[in-house]
Order: sequence, then structure tokens, then C-alpha cells
Amino acid sequence: MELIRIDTQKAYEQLRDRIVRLQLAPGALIDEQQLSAELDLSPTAVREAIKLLAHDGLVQVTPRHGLYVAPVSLEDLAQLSEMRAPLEALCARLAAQRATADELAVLAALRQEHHGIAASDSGRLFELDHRFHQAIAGAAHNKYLAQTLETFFGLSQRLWYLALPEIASLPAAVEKHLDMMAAIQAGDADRAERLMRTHVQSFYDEVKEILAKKLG
Amino acid sequence: MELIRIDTQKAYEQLRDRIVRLQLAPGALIDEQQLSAELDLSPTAVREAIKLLAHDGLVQVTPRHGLYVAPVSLEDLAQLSEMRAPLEALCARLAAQRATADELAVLAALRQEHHGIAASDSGRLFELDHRFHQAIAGAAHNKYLAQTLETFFGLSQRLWYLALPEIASLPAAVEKHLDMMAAIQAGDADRAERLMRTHVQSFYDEVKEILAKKLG
Amino acid sequence: MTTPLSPTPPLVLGIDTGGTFTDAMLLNYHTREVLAAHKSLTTKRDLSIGIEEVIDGIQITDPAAIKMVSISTTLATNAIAEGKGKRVGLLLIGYDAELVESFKMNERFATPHYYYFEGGHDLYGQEKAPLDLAGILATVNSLRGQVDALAVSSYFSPLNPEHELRVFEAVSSICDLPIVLGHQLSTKLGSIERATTAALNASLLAILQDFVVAVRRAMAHRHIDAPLMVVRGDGTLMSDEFAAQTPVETIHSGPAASAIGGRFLSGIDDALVLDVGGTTTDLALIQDGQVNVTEAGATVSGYKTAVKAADLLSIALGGDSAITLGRDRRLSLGPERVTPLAYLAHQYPPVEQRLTQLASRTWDHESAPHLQYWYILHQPQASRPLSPQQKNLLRFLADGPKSVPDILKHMGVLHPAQIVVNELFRQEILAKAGLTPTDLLHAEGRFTPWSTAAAEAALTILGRCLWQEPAKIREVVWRQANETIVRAVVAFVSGISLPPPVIKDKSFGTWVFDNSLYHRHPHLDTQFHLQIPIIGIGAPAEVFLAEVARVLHTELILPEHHEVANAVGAVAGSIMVTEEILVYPQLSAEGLDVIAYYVQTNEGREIYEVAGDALNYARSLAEERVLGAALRSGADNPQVTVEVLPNGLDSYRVGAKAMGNPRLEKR
Amino acid sequence: MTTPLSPTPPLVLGIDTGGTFTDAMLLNYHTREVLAAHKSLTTKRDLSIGIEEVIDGIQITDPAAIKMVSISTTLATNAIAEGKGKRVGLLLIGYDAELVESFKMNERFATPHYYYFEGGHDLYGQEKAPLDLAGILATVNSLRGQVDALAVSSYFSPLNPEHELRVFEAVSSICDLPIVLGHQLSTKLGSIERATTAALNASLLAILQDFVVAVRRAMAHRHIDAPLMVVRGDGTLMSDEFAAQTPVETIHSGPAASAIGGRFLSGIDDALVLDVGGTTTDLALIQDGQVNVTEAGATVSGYKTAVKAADLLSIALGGDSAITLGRDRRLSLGPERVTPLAYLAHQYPPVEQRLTQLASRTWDHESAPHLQYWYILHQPQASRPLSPQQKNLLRFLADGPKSVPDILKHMGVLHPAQIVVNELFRQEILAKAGLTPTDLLHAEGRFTPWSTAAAEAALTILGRCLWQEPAKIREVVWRQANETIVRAVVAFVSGISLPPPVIKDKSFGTWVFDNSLYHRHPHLDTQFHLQIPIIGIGAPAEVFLAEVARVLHTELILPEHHEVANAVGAVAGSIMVTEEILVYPQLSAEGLDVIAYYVQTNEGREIYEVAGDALNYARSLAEERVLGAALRSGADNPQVTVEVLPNGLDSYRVGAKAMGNPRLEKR
Repeated sequence: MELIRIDTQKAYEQLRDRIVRLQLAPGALIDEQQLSAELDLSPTAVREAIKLLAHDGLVQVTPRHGLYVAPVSLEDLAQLSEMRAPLEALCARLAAQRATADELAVLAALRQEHHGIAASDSGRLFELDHRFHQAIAGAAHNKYLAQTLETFFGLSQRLWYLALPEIASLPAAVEKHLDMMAAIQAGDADRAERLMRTHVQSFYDEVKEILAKKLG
Repeated sequence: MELIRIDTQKAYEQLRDRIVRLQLAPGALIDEQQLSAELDLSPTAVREAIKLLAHDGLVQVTPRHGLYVAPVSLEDLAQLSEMRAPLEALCARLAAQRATADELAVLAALRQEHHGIAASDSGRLFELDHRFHQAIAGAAHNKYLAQTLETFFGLSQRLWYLALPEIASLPAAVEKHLDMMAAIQAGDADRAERLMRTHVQSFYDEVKEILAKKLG
Repeated sequence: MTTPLSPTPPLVLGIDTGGTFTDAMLLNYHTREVLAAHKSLTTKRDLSIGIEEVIDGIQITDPAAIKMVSISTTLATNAIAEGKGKRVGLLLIGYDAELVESFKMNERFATPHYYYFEGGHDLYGQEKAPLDLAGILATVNSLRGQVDALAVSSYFSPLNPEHELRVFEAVSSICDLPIVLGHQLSTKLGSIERATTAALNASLLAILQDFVVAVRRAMAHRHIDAPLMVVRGDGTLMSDEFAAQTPVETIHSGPAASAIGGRFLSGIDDALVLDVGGTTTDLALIQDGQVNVTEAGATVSGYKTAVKAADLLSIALGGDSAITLGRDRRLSLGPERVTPLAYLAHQYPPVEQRLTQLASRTWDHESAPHLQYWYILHQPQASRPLSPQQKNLLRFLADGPKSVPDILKHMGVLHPAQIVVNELFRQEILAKAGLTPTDLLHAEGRFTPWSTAAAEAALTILGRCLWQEPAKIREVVWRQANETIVRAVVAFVSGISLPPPVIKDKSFGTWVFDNSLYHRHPHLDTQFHLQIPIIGIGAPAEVFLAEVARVLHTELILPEHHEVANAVGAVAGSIMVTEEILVYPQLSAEGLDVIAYYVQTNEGREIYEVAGDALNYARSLAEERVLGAALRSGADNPQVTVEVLPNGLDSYRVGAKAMGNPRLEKR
Repeated sequence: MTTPLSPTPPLVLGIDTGGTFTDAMLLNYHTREVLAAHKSLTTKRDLSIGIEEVIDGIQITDPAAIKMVSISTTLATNAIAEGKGKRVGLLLIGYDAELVESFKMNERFATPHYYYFEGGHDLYGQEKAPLDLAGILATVNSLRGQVDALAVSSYFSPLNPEHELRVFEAVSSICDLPIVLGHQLSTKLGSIERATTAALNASLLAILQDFVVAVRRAMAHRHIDAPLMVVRGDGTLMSDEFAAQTPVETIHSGPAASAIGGRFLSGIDDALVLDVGGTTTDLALIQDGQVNVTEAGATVSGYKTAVKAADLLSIALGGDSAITLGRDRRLSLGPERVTPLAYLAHQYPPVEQRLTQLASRTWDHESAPHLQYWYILHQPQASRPLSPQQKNLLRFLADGPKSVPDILKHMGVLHPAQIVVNELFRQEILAKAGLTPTDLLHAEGRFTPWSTAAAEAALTILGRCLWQEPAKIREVVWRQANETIVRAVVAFVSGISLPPPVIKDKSFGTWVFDNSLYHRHPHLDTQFHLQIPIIGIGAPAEVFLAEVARVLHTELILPEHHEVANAVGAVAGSIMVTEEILVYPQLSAEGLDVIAYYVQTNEGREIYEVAGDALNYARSLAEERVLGAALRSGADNPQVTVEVLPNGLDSYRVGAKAMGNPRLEKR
């Protein structure tokens, strides 16, 4: 984010948030002029922000047409899960093999934080889940892996927000992290990999079921 | 590439090429003013192109400092191979399961093309290798997988150019594609996956050996 | 405490790259006042050189005040006319080869590399035959190195582009060539025009892309950082991105801009605009303030396309048209464009000496071929492979222009066709010079920037060959120019094709035309009365058009700045985006009942049970898409109109159009 | 054919957001002519409002001609002084807690939330103790919601930042708070200053980021799309990106810009610049045309930092300083800044009525507290939680300002401290008004934009409380202002701290000072002779400084546009980037021999066997890095200088500096 002007950064964050939280609906036409007025940021900033969002896959440009909020589909969900499940599993395996003492301390701190969060606080649980995956990605010591997973996490977010009101298993899913952490701490790569694969897959399965009903 | 001005596109291609072909050396300082003069393209175009290259990981911005051509390291190579081997393998597996008749026809056409290339023509072999991987990525029917692999391919290119003069096995590596294609055509997912993993891994191993000598 | 600055209003820079001249002008966008204008020679080998020169001539003191640059160009039209487009492989899917060939429709494809394959759909969008993808890929593999781009047109692809899309996917997996798909350029159903349009578009892609980069580069040199627009063939503007994707839409861009500029400068809403350039003269009609547009699809160099463009006629006649002596010893004017001898002699004094020397040889009645010169325009790149003959010729021309007879002698051949140098002319390594109307103007003292002596000498030489006085030669040439233009005007405005100007034609049409021009009949006079004025555009407009207007009994209007009206027109247009969506029925298996309706866009297909729903969806989709595209193209508050046109039984074309003035803020 | 345009030269817009006024001016960058200038009130709750107003006042007719906007701001300084920075958790690694506390150095940390942990390195960059990461993470977890940012400083981190980097990695994995690392802000080795600087930087991050966005927004509203620069504390410029990362560097940005502006406008290379604002008066020295810079690190609000900034002294005295009556019935001036009563009464006529009414009560000698008003500056957001007491107060003030005695009565308390409303003042929901020098100017008829009647009434009231004529009150206040400024000048220029102005101090220093001001001694006169002129900056400069200059026997220079010299200074600076690299020895295991040399940058460490190689590498690396950073910051052809300073035994600091004028093209 270093080459980016500060107001572009602001526009990017605000637009990204609107898209992820579905305030800008999937498939909606993007009117730069209007957004610039709404956000009260310069047209340049908004335009630059949209470029970044397009790079993230959250905005689409059709060849001869305008800019749209990328639509969501079950197909996307399936493809994301197909990628994330093996990569997160690989990540957990590598983390079990490579995590440094510092990284284990981070995982322990996250676990500690988990104890302080109410099961009903889905916002914080959601955030914690993200941190947990990031921490494991860091412990895997492969920057490409970490970047890739971060990108996919971003793309998944919107689907999750779509499903969120009906997700029942969030606390349970986050609970899984505790087992995984134990495996990583113990250096049990096989177990870490297996747990992670199940964790990611079962979460996607649930989201998929909810969205299948919603999106028809 | 849709939101990008045409002269930016030009600058991007030219700069990317210079970086990949090592004409802009790894670690070199990037002087936008100078590049703008050299390429005879507007400062805006060059600046935008550099942003894209930074996104590709080919240009680095240090926190309080200037822009540099990203350095290369054996560590990068190792991390890339760690990501690419399982992903390409997954890709081959999915392709074996999902390739349509059209996609098999493309693979057959690439095979046909291969027959027309001399073993000494490393430039074309290199290009063909890229196409082959792209075709399999397409046949896997997962856009995220395809995008990810394409990004990694781009990052690997520079390392390969560094090693290229000494790579002996390029024709053999490309030859491997023929076996892989047979496996994909036959729908033998296990075999396709295994062959791909070996193909990618052994190529990386060779490049690694060469670069280990070069980079010390 | 405040000292206000003098206000700098938003300025726009209009540029027109014509066949001979590149014009530029700077306009105050709000007051519509032309602040500065300039003309340079067009440098075909690299248009950016002429563009840089013309921008330099404008003396822009505050590049930041320029909020838009807009450019019209005959680049596409010229590239097609001169066969300088890139080489295209045209893949025809589901076309009936026999039918096409038997009606010689293949001659309309605008490329010699066309190939037929199984596949395509029927008029209900159902697959006619399976796609022969393997065959296509094999062909593409075999074309490696022989073509620079590919065009794909599948039968009934606007109804169902599936085969084109599949070909795109597969072919782009095996090669890097740019690929143009027919259905993306036209939703109309004429399969031949679609193929032609796709092929032409493919042949122009790289050319227009280079052009846009060159203009951007010229802008960068002058520190102009503003949106760049390109004039479409109908006079509206599109962003440079769009233009680079759909170069065919720039066909007729130059003439359309002239027409718009002429209207703008004259303030006249109904007129015939005649733009006299160095290479061509272009005709367009202005009605109710709008350029007439042809719905049928523009024709360029005999290729009928599916491109909506200004309805115009371009004739190969201009200030630099070659005046040559045919085998029948008749003078002809055009269609070739050459460098005027007055200019060549001005650049190379030995040419002037040689011509005056020749003119003094009163006994020599055969020296007309000596008026044709070849010369080196710019040195070929060192890397360029040259034949021994080409090297020999270039060495011979190294010290200056040589006349064609001298060249033939040196090369030891009898006819220029024996020297294989077309490619060198094409690449503007070599150029030709000869006698032109521009030379006549020199001789007449009406326009004399270059060597008058050379022009006079050349006329003397040519007159001697014809046993005529130079004045008579001039008269003949001007009469011919006048006749050619009047003929074009009459044909264009009437919409009736005139009989060709063949000698000894005895048709009534020929007679009437001749008589109306020359009033030869002692008893029966005929006259043309054009009921609208002629707006003359271009530097030589007055010379060429005064007599035309007289013959047509109308007024010739030469508005201020008419020399650069095309550049004015480049910025006077609105940004426009159009979109068409097809709605057509899905038939039951037996093909007897309509069971649903498809809504087909470039990118996908939706299905609706009821026609009304399908049309409503198509309407709103079309509206949204044009709006999005217009916003992205920089239109300010674009206005959208949607119309539904019947397109055969139970089928509809839903067309949307968004138009708006350019948004002149920094993007 | 060309009509040249009148040239529009590159313009630059300078803005200064001071404590009271926001100034702007438009400069022709090449001719250095001030084209327009304007002043607005600073809106502390949202600086962009004042910035927009001041830009509006400038009447920019051609925003595109503006090639750079540069801004200086007292934002950082004020936020620190007023404790309005974000709450920071400071993590101290390897610090000797006992030692720190025993010397009360913890008071210098600029945050009450500081925590000690095991870890850190020694002066050879070797790990002193293992890092207690688990402890740090537990602390960070426990700080959730209590701090807004984190700062980390590890012992000897400039030599080896490993522990800071590890903390950064780990902590950023468990929370989103911005984290500032000490070694990235300072390569100097003072561990306390480094911690202070890191903590201050962390507390300012969000503030400066919001500010930059607000300025960009104000620019966008005026269609100004140009690079934005921020003035550093030493008067040089940095890009807005840099500023948002290292807000501490903007400490003293405002005064530095004033000094540079004063020099620029006066053309005088050696002078004392005195900038009299509404809230403070700032002193800076100009020597050889440069602002004096303190190498030791700037001190702000008593916090000593490692930030290189203009050497200056800022005293809490300005046009809007509160004139209050102490318990000892002495008048004091400042340090608090309040809204002048003349202005308040102008805005709220009932205040004027009330004051004139009070002034007419000749029997009332206790009404001085009635000169202090509270009022609502802007309504709190609906979402803001308010205490019942706060709600009560806001309801009471809803219909206009109320005097403090009225408020106490309504709230049923005896002292303002019993009303818990500091947060409301902090957020500028409430504001205070009172008697100020600005009111005196109204009463004297020297500056009368607002209610003179209110000012006169207030003076009458205050005079009656002191049994004095109003004229006498004014005299006392002015004398006190003069004395305060002269005291500051003498201390600042001499570098000697003067004895505090305590009553009944019998020291010689106090005597000399008093005598030099008031020449009280009948036989022994003392005088100050300042050998350089005083350049007065700011609107009230003449009023405040005429007597100061007289007392100091020097000339007071008030250059044209001196009211906005700070805004001028904002654009007059060069872009500068610095970089320091440390070179220090690696010791053998026994610690007796130097076996190699480390080259330590912010990002990494290299090792060399020979000191010379290490220094050469450090030199070229430093040079390359500053060059890169300067180019990125928009410097045109930056000039680089490198110097090597010894830094203790076998250790060196390699400093590089790149400076260049801003590149005024569009980036």
C-alpha cells in the first residue's frame, strides 16, 4: 500500500467495506462521479481506489462497458473453497514444521483472546478467525502462500457476510482453532493439516448450504 | 488490464520485460524521471506502470525510501516452488477430471506445435511451457487457481532467465508435457497430478542448483 | 487581501491527422472561441512526428489548462485503402463456402487468408453443426508467422456467440495473436459484413494502438495530461481505450470531424460539407445540425462493413493528386497522391535545376516521364533485410531524388514494375513526387511557399509533350477537378450513381451532367441547383470549390478557420456509447412453438418465458450498460435513450445510446 | 495562424493552519510574487473547514495551474501540548525500570501507559536478554480498548532492531493497532528520547492522516489535483505520505515555515523572526538565510524528542491569550487561549447587552468572573454518550453563551472543576470566551471588526474590580506582553535560561532584565541591543513587537504580506530526505577483539570484515536510499551529500541528505 495516496487509501477502505458488507450490492453499476461526491473524496482518489478493487476482484470491468461491483455466485464459493482447503491445509502443515517460538506465542495470545469473546459476538469471532489464519500463514514462512490466502480470504468475506445471519457454527469453527494450535505447537504436521482441511471445508460447506437457499 | 491507459500498458510491458530479462538488475534503484525519458512515455504512464509492477511483486517500495527492482533470492525460489508444485499438481488433477473436449483439443494443438520446435530453441520452448501450463490451468476450471498460478509463473520467470543459459533439461521438461497430456486426456487424475508434481519440482530443483552456484 | 488571477477557462485541443496535413487547434470549450490553430505535414511513417510538430506550432503556454485532447484520423481508412493493415487470418464458422465463393462474396472479406470450418448456429440460435475446433487449431498452428491477427466470425453469432467464444478461448491458449470476434462488433445479422468488419478490425488493432500511444507520447512531451478522445466515424467521441479496441469505428473519423467542424464554425445547420485535403476530397451532409449517418454500415475501399458511420463519400482528389499523362495522351488527375514538384525542388535544389534545364530543351516532346521522381523519405533501419536490387536502388537515390527514366536506366530495366520496391513505398522509405494541383497554384502565383520555378518548368515540359500552352494544361486540370467534384456531389446528394466518366459514353446521364457543367447545348440548358450551401473545408477549398458552387448554383461558405475545421470537429462532438441486445425466441423441439425468449448480450444469454419480460430485462440491461460505458468514457451526466426495433419474426434488437458532453475535469 | 495565449506560470498554494488562524497564499513559483492571500479562523475540531474557507477566500480561477500545495501546521505540536493525541501504549524492551523510575525519566515518555519487558541489546548489538514476547502479547491483549496505538522501543535498537521487529510481527498478528518502532524514527542512541519520539509519533499517526485526507478533500472540492507537501519541523518539505507516517517530523512545522516565510519576504538573511499568532508567539533565528536547526532533538511541551527541527521557542502568548484576574488580584496574560469577548458579543448580541449592563453597575466590584463565558461551539453527535450533568449543561447553553457564575449557579456547584466537561472542551463541543488583547485593540480602536462596545464594557468591569481606570488595565496588559516577549527573546538568543518572573525575586538577573526594560535605576542603566533585526510575522505583530524592538534597540521589519508569511514559508522550502546508517563493530566471543563491522539500516544488517569496506558500502547505500526517497517525494534533480560521523569507539553514523526543489509537473 506504499505507492498509494492517502485519500485513495481512504476511498479504497470505504468502498471495500461497502462492497464486502453488501451495501454496494453485487452487480451494481459503479458511478465514479457519484461515489466521489458521496465519499467527499477527489475523483482521482476514487478512480484509483476502484482500480485497486478491480485488482482484488471486487470490481469488474466488462470489455466495452462500465464498472460493476463483482457479482457473487455459488460457483465462486466452490472455486474458492477448492483452492483454500488444500492451501490452508498446506499452510497448517508448514506451520507445524516451521513455527518459531514467537509465532507460537502469537497463537497462544490469540487463544487467550478467544477466551474473552462471547459466543454471540460474531463480529469479533469473525475477526479472530481471520487473525488466526493469518498467524498460521505467517508461521508457514512462505510469503507467496500468505499473500494468496489473504487475497482469497478477502474474496470469501463477501460471501460470508451474505451467509452470516444464518451461520450457526461460527463459535464452533473458531473453537477448532484450539485443536489446531495444539497440533501446530506439538509439531504434528499431519494432524494440523487434517484439522485445517476439515475446518475450512466444513465451514465452506455450511456457507454453501445457506447461500444455495439464498441465491437459488 | 481494462482500467489502464494505453500508454501505461506500453510502459508496463516494456518495464516488465526489462525487469524479467534482467536488463533492470535486481535491486536497482528506479528513477521514474529517467525511465520516462528513456521510454519516451509520460511520467503518469510510467508511474502507473510501476504501481502495477509493485502489485506483481517485481518492484519494491521500502517504507520511507524509493522504488527498487525487487531483489531475487534462493529463498524466493524455494517458496515459489513450494507453492507451485502442489498447486500445479492440483491443477493437473482437476484438469484430468474436468477438461472439456475443447480443452483437450487445445492440448493436442500445443502438442502438435511442440513437434515443430527445435530442441535448441529455448525461447520458444519456454513460451510453449508457459502455454501448456496455462492450458491445463484453464482446463481445471477454477479461475482463482488459474490467476494464482499465472502470478507465480510471472515471478518465476526472472529466476529462470537468471538460470536459463545453463538449463540443460528444458526440452526434456517440455517433453514431459506429452505424458501429462496423455494422462489428462485419459482422465487419469492421479497420474496427471503425480507427473505434474514431478515435472514442476524437478525443474525447480535444477534451477535452484544453478542459481545456488550463481548467487552464492 | 485577495488579488484575483485572470481566469484560465478549460481548453480543448483538437487534432486531425489527414492524408497530407495534420491540423491542430485550441478551443475555449465554453466560449467556443478558436484560440490558435496550426497545420503541419502528416508524417505517415510515424504520425506522432507530425502531431508533435503541429502541437509545437500551437504554442501552448499552459498545458495544464487543456482538459481534453481529441483526435480524428484517416489512419484506419488509409490503412485499408492502401492495404497497410496488419495481415489477418479470418476464421469463418458455419459459412457455406460454396455459396460464398459462387457469389464471389469472398472478395469482400478484406483479407486473402480466410478459412471455412464446420459449426455455427441457425436463426433461432441453435447449433447448426458441431464446432470443428481441432481443425481450427491446426489451421492457426499452420498460420504461425503468416498473419498478425485473427478474426473469427460464426454464422448467426449475434444470436449465439458460443462458437466464437469457444474459438477465442482455445485459440488464445495456443498463440498470442490478437483475436477479434464478429459478434462483439455487430449485432446485425449480415454474415458477410460481420466477417469483413471483424477482419478489418483485426487488421487495424495494432495500428490504432500504436497511434494512441504516439499521441499520448506527443502529449507527454508537451506536458499535457488530459483525457484523450478519438472521433468515431459518426462524429461522436470515444475514449482512447475504446478506440484501440474497435479501430473500425474510426473509419471515416476524419471526414465526420470535418463535417462537424464545418457546421460548428459556420453555424449553419443544413449544408453540404466539402473537405478538400491533399489526398482526398470528402463529402458529407449536415441536416438539422447533425452529420448524416448511414444505418446500413459504412463502405470503405469497396469493403462493406457493419460499422455505423457518417454517410459520406470520399474521392481520391486533392491538392497533391498526381497529374499524369496516360498512354492515350490524356491528362488524368489522381487517384495517386504524390509530393508536389514545387516542394521537392524546394527541398532539393538540383531538382529545380534539372527541371528548368529540361524545360529549355524546346525540341524534346517526350520528357513527361521525367516529371516523375522517386526519392528517399527516410533511411531504412539497419536491421531491415533488403534485396540486392533494393540496395542498388537505395544507393542510387542516396545523393538525392532521381527521375523515373534515370532510375530505369540505372537499374537496367524497362518498366518501374520490374523494380520490386512496393514494400519500400509502403513503409515510406521511398516516396514519389510529381506534378500536382499544388504546382499549378505555384505557377499561377496563388500559393507559392515553395519552388515556383520548378512548377513552371514542369508545366512547360508537360505542355510541350501535349503540344499545348501551359495555361491550357492548367485549364484542363482545373476543369477535370471541378468535374470530378461536381460529379461526386451530384451522385452523393442525389443518392443515384452516375454513369462513369468514360469517353464516348452516349447516355443521357452523361449528357446531362456534361451539359450542366459546360452548357454545351445551344438550346437546351441544364443546371444543377444545390438548395443548401456548400461549406468549404481545408486550405485549398476556395480554389477547388468556387467553380463547383457556381456550377451548382449555390453559395460557397468558407468560415473562419475553415482550414482546420476538421480539428475543430474533433472536439465539437459528444461522447457516445451504444449497445444492442438481441431478443429472439427459443423454439420447441419440433420447431413449431415459441417456448421462451432469449436475451442475448455480448457476454451472455438469459432466458425469459414471456416476451414482455425479456424485452423489459433487455431494455434495463441495455440502459445500464450504456450508462456505465459512457461514464467510464468520461461523459458528463450522459443521457440515455433506448429503442426496441423488430428484427424479424418474434425477434427484436434493443438498442440503447448514451450521449453526453465530455467531462472536462481531471479524471 | 497562431494566437498565443497569455501564459499561466506554475502556481503554488501555501497554507498554514495555526492555532487561531488558517492562512493561505498563492505564489507564482518562478517570479516568487505573492498573487493572493487570505486568512480564516482555524477550526480545530475539523481543520478542513478552515482550510476550505481559506482556499475559497483565495479565489482560485484556474485550479489546474496549481502545481503544488504545501501546508505547514501546528497540529502535531498542539495535539501534544493539549494532550489531544491518541492514547498510546509504550512497550519498553530491555529498559532498566528501576533506573528509569529512580531518575523520574518515565515522566518524559509522553504517555502514562508504559510497560517494561525483558529483552534488548547491548552497545555491540548483541542480545542482552531474550525477548519476553509472551509477556508483551499478554499485555497487548489486556490493553484492548484502552489505547489507540502502540509504540515499541528496544534498548539499543538502532544497533540491532531485531526485538522491535519481532514485536512488530507478533503484535500486528493479534491486533490492528498502528505500531511505531523506535529504531525507524531515530538512529541516535538516547533510549529515553527514542521512546518518547516513538510514543509521540504513535499518538499523532491517526491525527495527521485525517489531516492529510481533509486537505486532499478540500483540494478536491476546488478541483486542485497536485502533489501535496507538508512542512517539516526544519522547514524542508516532505510528501504527504511521509508526513502521515512520521507525524513527529511536523513538530514545529508552523514556526519553521514562518521563519522561512519571513526570510523569503524580507530578503534578510540574518534576523530574529517573531511570529505573533492568536495562541502563541514563536521565535526562530535565521542565519545565513537558513533557519537554525537543533541537532539535539526538538523539545515539545517539555518532552524531549529525537526529532531534528527548527531551533525555536514558542511561548503561550498571542492576540487571543486570556487576560485573567488571579486570586492575588494580579492580572495575568495567557497561557490559555480563549475567544475574544468582542467576537463572542458580535456573534451573540445578548452577550454585548449583558456586558454593557454589568459595566453600568458602578457599585459592583466583584463581577470579573462574569467576563468568562462558556458556549456551545458545535452540537455533539447524537451517538455520543453524555453524562446527565453534561446533558444538563448543554441544555442550559442551548440558547446561547452563559457566564461562568451563571453556569455554576445553574449546575448547583461552587467551582468549574466540579463540572466534568473537559472532554467537551477537548472535542470543541464547548468553548470558552474571555477578555483578550484582541479586546484591548477594539477598545483602543486599533482593530475593530467585532463588538467594540463589549470590549469597552469588559475593560470597565475589570478596571472596577481592580479599582483602576480601563486605560491603566490596558497599559498593564501590554507591559506584561512586552515583558514576556522580551524575556523570551533574551533567553532564546542568549541560550541562557532567565530566572522565572517571580515577584520579589532579588537575583541580579531579574534586576538586569527589569532594568533593561524599564530603566528603573536612576544611575545604572542597562540595555539590550539585538544586533540583528526583528522580522515581525502575523497580523498583530506590529502591536506586540514595536515596543519589543525599541527595548531591544533594533529594527522591526514588517515585510509586505507578513500576516501570511507562514503560508509563504510553506512553499518556500526544499524537499529534503535524510537517511542514517550505523556502522559498528562485531566483537569476538570474549569481547576483546573487533572481528568485523556491521552495517545496520532500518531494514537489515550486512557484515564486512574491514571497516573501510563497511563504510564504503554504508556510504553508497545511504546515498542511493536518500536519492530514491527524494525522487519519490517529488524532488527535482535532488543533490545528495553524505557524511560520516564518529559515534563512539569504532562506530560511525553515516548520514546522507538529498535536497531538491519540488518538481512542479504533474506526477
